[in-house]
Amino acid sequence: MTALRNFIDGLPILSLVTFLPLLGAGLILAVRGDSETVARQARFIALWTTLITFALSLFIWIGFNPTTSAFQFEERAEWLPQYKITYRMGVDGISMLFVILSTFLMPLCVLASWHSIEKMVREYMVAFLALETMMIGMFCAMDMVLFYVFFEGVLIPMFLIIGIWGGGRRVYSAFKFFLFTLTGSVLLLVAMLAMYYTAGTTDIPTLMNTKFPVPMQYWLWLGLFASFAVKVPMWPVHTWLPDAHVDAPTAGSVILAGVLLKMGGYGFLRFSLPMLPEASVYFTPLIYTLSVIAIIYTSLVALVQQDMKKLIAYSSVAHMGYVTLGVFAGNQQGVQGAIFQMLSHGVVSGALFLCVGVVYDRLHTREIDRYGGLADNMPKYAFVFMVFMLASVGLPGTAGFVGEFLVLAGAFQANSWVALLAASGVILGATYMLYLYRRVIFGALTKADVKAMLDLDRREIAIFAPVVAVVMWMGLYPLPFLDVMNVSVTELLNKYQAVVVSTSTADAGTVGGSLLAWLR
Amino acid sequence: MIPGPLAIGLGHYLTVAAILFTLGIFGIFLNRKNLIVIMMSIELMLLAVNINLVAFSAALGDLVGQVFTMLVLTVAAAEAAIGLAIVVVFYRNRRSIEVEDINRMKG
Amino acid sequence: MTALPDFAPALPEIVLLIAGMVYLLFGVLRDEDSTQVLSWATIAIMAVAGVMIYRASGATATTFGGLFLVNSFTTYAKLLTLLGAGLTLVMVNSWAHTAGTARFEIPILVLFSTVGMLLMISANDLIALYVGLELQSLSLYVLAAVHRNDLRATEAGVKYFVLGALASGLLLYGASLVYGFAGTTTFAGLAEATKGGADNIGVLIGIVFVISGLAFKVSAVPFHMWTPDVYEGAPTPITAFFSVAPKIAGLALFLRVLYGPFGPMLAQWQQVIEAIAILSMAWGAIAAIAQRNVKRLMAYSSIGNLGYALVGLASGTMEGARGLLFFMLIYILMNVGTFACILSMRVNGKPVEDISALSGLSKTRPLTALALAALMFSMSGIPPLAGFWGKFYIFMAGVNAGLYTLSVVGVLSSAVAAFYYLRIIKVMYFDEPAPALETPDTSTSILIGAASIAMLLLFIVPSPIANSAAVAAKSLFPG
Amino acid sequence: MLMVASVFLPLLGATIAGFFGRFIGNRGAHVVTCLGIGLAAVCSIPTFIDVAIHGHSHVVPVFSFLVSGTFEAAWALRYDTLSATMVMTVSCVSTLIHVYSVGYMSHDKSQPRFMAYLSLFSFAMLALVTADNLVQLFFGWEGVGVVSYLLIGFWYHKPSACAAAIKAFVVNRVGDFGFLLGIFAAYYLFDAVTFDVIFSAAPGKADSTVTLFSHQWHALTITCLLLFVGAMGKSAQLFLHTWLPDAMEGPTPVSALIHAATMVTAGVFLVARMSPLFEYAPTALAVVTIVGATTAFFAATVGCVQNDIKRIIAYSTCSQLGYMFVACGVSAYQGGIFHLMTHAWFKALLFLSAGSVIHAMSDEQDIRKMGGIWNKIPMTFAVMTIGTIAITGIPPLSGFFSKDMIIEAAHASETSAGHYAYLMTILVALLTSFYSWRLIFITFFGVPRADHHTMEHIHESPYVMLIPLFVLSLGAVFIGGGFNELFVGHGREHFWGEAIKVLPAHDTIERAHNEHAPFVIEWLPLIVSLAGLAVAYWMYMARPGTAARLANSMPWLYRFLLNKWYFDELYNFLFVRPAFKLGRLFWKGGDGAIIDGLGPDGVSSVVVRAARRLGIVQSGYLYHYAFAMIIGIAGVVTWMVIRAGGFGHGVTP
Amino acid sequence: MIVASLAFYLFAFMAVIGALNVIFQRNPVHSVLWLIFTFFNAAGLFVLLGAEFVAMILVVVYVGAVAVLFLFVVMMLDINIVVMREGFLRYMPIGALIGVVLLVELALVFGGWAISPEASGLRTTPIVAGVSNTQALGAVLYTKYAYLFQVSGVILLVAMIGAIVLTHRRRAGPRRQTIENQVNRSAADTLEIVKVQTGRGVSL
Repeated sequence: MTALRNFIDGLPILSLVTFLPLLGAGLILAVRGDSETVARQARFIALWTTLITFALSLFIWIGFNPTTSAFQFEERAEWLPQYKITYRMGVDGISMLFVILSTFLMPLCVLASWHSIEKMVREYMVAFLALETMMIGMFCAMDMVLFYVFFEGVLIPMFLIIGIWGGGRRVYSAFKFFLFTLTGSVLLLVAMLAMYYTAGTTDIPTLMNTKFPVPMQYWLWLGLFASFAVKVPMWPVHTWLPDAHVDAPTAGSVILAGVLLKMGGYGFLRFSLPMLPEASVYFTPLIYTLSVIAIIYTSLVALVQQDMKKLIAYSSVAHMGYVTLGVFAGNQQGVQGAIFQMLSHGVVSGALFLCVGVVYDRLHTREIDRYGGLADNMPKYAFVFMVFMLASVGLPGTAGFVGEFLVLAGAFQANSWVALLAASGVILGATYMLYLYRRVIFGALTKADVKAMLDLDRREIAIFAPVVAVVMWMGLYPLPFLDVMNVSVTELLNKYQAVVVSTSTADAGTVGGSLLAWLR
Repeated sequence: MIPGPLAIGLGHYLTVAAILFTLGIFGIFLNRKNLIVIMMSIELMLLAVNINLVAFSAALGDLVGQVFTMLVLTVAAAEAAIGLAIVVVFYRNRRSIEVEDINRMKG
Repeated sequence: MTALPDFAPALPEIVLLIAGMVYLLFGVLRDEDSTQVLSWATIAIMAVAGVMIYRASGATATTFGGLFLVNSFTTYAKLLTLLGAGLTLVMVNSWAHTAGTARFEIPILVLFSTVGMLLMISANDLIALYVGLELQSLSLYVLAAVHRNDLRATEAGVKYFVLGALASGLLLYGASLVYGFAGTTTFAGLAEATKGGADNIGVLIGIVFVISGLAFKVSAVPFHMWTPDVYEGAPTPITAFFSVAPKIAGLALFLRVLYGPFGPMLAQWQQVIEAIAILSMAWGAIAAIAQRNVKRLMAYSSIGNLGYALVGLASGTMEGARGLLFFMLIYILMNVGTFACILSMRVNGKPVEDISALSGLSKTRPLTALALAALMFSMSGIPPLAGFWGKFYIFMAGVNAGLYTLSVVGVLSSAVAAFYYLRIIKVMYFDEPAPALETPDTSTSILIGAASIAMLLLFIVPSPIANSAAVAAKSLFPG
Repeated sequence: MLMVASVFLPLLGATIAGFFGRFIGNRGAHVVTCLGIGLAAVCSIPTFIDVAIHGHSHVVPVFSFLVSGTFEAAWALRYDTLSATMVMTVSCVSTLIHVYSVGYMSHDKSQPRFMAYLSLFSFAMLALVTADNLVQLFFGWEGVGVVSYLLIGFWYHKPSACAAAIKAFVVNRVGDFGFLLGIFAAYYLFDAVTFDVIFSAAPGKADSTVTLFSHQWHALTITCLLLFVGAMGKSAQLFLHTWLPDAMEGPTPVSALIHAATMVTAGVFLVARMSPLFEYAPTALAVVTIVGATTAFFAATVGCVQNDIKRIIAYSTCSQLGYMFVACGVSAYQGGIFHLMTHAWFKALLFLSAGSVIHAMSDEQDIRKMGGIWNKIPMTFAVMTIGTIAITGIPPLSGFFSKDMIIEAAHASETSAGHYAYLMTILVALLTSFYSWRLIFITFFGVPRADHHTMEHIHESPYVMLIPLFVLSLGAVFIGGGFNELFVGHGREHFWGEAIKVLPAHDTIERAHNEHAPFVIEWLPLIVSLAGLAVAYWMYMARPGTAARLANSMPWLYRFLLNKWYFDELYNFLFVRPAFKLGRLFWKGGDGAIIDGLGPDGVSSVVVRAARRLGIVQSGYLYHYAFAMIIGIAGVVTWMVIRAGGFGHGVTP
Repeated sequence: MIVASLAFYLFAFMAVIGALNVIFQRNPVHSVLWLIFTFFNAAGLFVLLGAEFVAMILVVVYVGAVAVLFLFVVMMLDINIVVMREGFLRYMPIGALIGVVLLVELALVFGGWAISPEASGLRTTPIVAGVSNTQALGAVLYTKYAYLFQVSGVILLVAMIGAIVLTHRRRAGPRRQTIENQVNRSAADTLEIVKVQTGRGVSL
């Protein structure tokens, strides 16, 4: 183990994992031949690249030392010395698992696009690999500017993926996605610049130890919030998500739900909480309110959806409501639950989109009413879908439970009303998911075209098998995941709690005074 | 300072210049007739500037103002030449130099 | 009586001027078919001048009785101007090749106007400023109308000329007030006179008029109205030239004037610049959305971009100047690349300007589409492309100077502006193919490719440029 | 080892049958699952003897599960008398039902799936009862919930089955919602979710208060109440009972196993398990009592007028669960568990024999279309009658002992809730007897009302179904008498050990044993039970048609009861339809019109309009352009002038 | 003094009258003439200010060259005399308002006119008493300000190029004398000798 650890330490493994996909993209661009050859080569190169990246990223996990909250596998290079902006990479317990999540989902996405993408395959794969680089880089970045670069850079490939290979109102959705998130993140940029000028650096660990003046914190916090809330997405800036999901190709939806949404929650954890603790305390009631609304409101909306993807998209909003709730609950269970919820939601909702993709590939519609009775002719599919549906519902024993449970446990300690209202999402979540499942899988198999649908083939089983395994693993034995983040979260919260205590004793007039303070 | 030429007071000169300048501006944006008058308005503006410069030159007892004036005159002549050339080519294309006809491009 | 002045600092300009006259003779003798030769020759001489300027960099010197100044800042700004002018001349050449109507005077006029810009940048006196400006402007008026048989071109010429003359009138009037109330026209003297700050309303009003005149040159709102019409009317390479070189010169002059002689009155003019910047950013972002003509679109785009540059100016700090200078380099490259793409928009031998002509370009000409997409993303300031650094530097300066409102308006309008840049990408990538565009000639292709690759490279390695911008900015603040 | 085996063997069986059903075939699936659960049952008996009789209670750790800060929950099997009893009951009944299912489902085309579900369910239930902490309990809790969902919806072609399945899951989730909050409250209070820690800390918290939901509560009361909401959901108590009758859409063995013998009793188990907490929360106990008594009454009234054979039994289950809660509410937890166990046997028996009847009647469930078949299926008739005797509490069958104990305990309880409960339980005993016998009379006697074709096909069930019935009837007959002394007799304290805690002041069983009530009071349950039998006989055997006349004389009451007190309609009106309506409103109105309308779409249309407006400003006219410039400069100059405060300031004249 | 004042008011008044007429005359030819009138009066003001040389230049360059150029173009383009359009009146009030505001503000500035105290020290080319205006200008223009002088020369060059580029047309119609051609002309190129037979004529 030590030898391995030393070996890994010797490698710039984070950069390797980050930029390997880009290398793959380069290879794909170098392929020559007729379009058929190029497409085939592109698929295989992309698959191998993502698989190797995943394998490499596992070394990060293996070599990761969970007993320290410090950043590990650090790399540093000069970038803009006169601005003290460096290329600095590193992972801690909070970010490491997101890297794994990203690398885990990518091969599945490539596989899921194997046949369903027919035009411009080369470009598609390149876009996906570029996307992977951006995502991994974002989670590894230890410099705020570097973070922002990756954070924003994601928009380009995603915009193209939705716009070129999407369906329906793809143009509208691509624009909505792009402009919504861009508007948020430019405000983040301003806040970051202001932080830079106050702290004199863009180094994240240094910024975490910087005390920003409290009145300034409020503005900075709002700037960060504008961006992260859109990314999460929180109510009421969530409306881009259903559209983007519906019109994106399957793999696009998977990544969107699986990783991109996590950027917001990660941002809150990485920036808002540790860097702006007073403001975070001050705005906690706002977050609570929005999260609770997100959970209840979007669950109800999900209930009446006719489009499978849209339903799952709305459910994502509700699930991410738990994440924001957990993050701002500001205690160990809440934050760990939030991280876990992000991971599990990444896997589960990604898998649900894959499930939709399976039937979409066969029948080319996502309208729920066009299906029914799939349990008869697609039992394997029904089983797989069932697992993910239950995980999404938060059934104990599946990945979905642990996060939701911990978040609610954390939230309950922070504010029982919030926990009460949020827990009602447990009921609503079950309702809309079961309702969906019933309409698609159950019922009588009457429609001729639905009857003709074939069960999962080997490629699809290869996609789903690992996801099912992971979902069960995370549900039954979540400890490895919780262990990884434990120390980092504790460290984060130690500082934060000190502020919480001092603020609550000082009885500062919080936003809660006007919003939710009475709900204690 | 040289008191002689400024017996009237600098303010008077400047005011005259300001009036001419304003009239020049007026001529540009109130004119609906033809381009040539607009160009003449520009000449009026430059004249106002020149009055300003010379008056200041006298008031300050500094020759720079007058040097400046001469350069302005030179440049103004060049400008007039080019302006008129442009007007002529426009006229050749459009057979008109009415200001209201110059709106092929907008939006 | 007096010794000859030191010509060395102005040698590049002198070389350019002499070359211009020689070329003129050559052109007159060889007539129409000399356009291409002259274009290349002009590019060559500009390159020579650039090398001369670069080799003399670092030195600070004044000559011609203090009317002419050279320092790191002028070096940087001049190199940028020459770069912009040179690159657009490549387009002129390619255009002349295909259009067949080009005249040999065009490169020469470009050359003279470039010299005017260089003189503006080096001007160290209001009068020198004025003559440099006029040398530049007069050439530009002619260039705008150079397609003299084309109604749109001549209309562009008329509009540009009349409004330009009005703007020089305003500038002159302001210069006269400044002269009268401060007692001098030299920058050094003015700096001395304004040191006290705000107590001279006459100077202040003068400054306002001067700012208006300069704002016209860089097409800042509300002095921008000529821009879309002139961009649309003028021949494409000329528009490209308009969109880069004069902007740099104008901004450089802005920096020189406002940070130098009027530097002490920062508190007074800052708000004016802020207002102009906000209006420019917002107007540029919003008005462009309704455009269908790609050249008009680029006009509004440049209005918006100049608004960002003015944020750097408004900050009144060294960071601001640094950001502005860095931003402008990126801006030149983006604009040159984009205009090269526009120049290559030809169907059946005729140039097309409607955005819809780009439909499905990703399928018909994938490389061009890729390059243009990169440029557009860069324009919207999305990393990992250099346009991001441009905006980053600008807004960093803005935030540093406490101009939060300005920065927020700026970033929000950049989000709005992203819409129309994205629309071009959308047309290229999401729409069904329109009739294929003709293959651009080699030099245009190289321009397109180089510009887009530069966007990526400059993103990865921004340091050298940032360093030289920093050095240049530093020399604006002596002591 | 035996303990672990008895929990995990069913899981193994389920996994094999579920994933490899196609390879091992129906027969293989039967064998594997029956073997799994059978072995578990076999293992459970020595365990019971070891743990309960010999008092060797302990905890078997499996592996750690959740650790987050002070929140720790491990996978561990807790073996004390309570869980050993439950494990034994569950695995034995489950085994019988497995065997029965082999016969009952023999015509179904997805038998491996069914058997896998059954075994999976058994595993979940066993995991529930052996839980060592609240989280694990919740795991089992939800596990049985989801398998119940799967089994109710087993015939997924039937829309009604699907609807019932969803309803069951969702209503259970409402209970879980409370349960979850209860877990959080417990954690909030005790900083732990492990039973040992909680129980040992409970007395110390007896007087503490806690502020939750903007209200100051007695800490243990609120915790217990929240937990009880969960119990209400799972055990189909009033307000959360609506799913249980609908759950009869599932195959009959499912109803027997899940909706009679095991899962629905989980709520009772929970309250008993949490007795160390409930004991310190008298208010909560009162609530439990009242809810239990009311449910018992409600379900019994409804049961009297139903016509679906399984629904009648379902309402009867609901009603009996009410009894168990009454027992727990009056601190006679042992009585509750005792009734739970006897009930498991005789209710499973009733359901399975009902299944046998349905089987015989070609899947007919309406008792109005039966009648006169007792001699055609005598075995079934016999065992069903045994079950009925047991449930109506006629000695010496099991029901008598356990039910009587509960009624006595309620009587002995000196709280007003206890009095209410006593009243109710007596009344319900009458009703129970009435509707149970009504069922027997209508189903088996009188003139045959089924069509000719059905009548011809009536046949006795195969032995694979009958043998479990016999075994169950043995249980129904003997279990009550056999375990009476052990469970609620004088040695009960030793027997239960730490598993159930009763404060001396609350010990109603003790009081019931000691008090010498008048003869009438002591035998009242039996009297009303016999009265019920008599009334039923009179109405359906002696004077057929009386029932119809009665119904006609009080139509509103009849309809009220027939429609189950209109709960479903009320919920539809209050929750279901508003939820869909709100959803649509939020979607089209909130997201579509307001958020998108004012947000992205609104902004973009404003921007586009602004762009057009600016396009108009850009008129192409020179003088407009010049005018703009002049306005600009005039504005700036004016601004400067105003800012400088006019001209007097700063200008030296 | 009185004379000077009177002269100032006369010139100033006339200049303004002239300017007004430049703008408001319908006939552009009249406008040009009024412009010339204004220039003359401005030259008068210059003389009052002691800038004789500039005054002369104004008359010579402007009246002599620029104004005549204007006149020339106006005549050449043969522009109709048009009626004033209603737009003029429509925009008059707001335009006048802006103009007046600007004017008043400028005038106010001059009312409180003051040269900054440092001004006299900052002068670069003070007027030396006893040297004539022309001489003084000449002394600095070609030395100190030679740079500006040169640049303005370039500007004029550009103006020339520009005017030619824009307006110069090589027509097919006019016949030019090309001496080369005349000199190189040979009889063989142009002359064909045809023998004419009597009575039959020539076919051309």
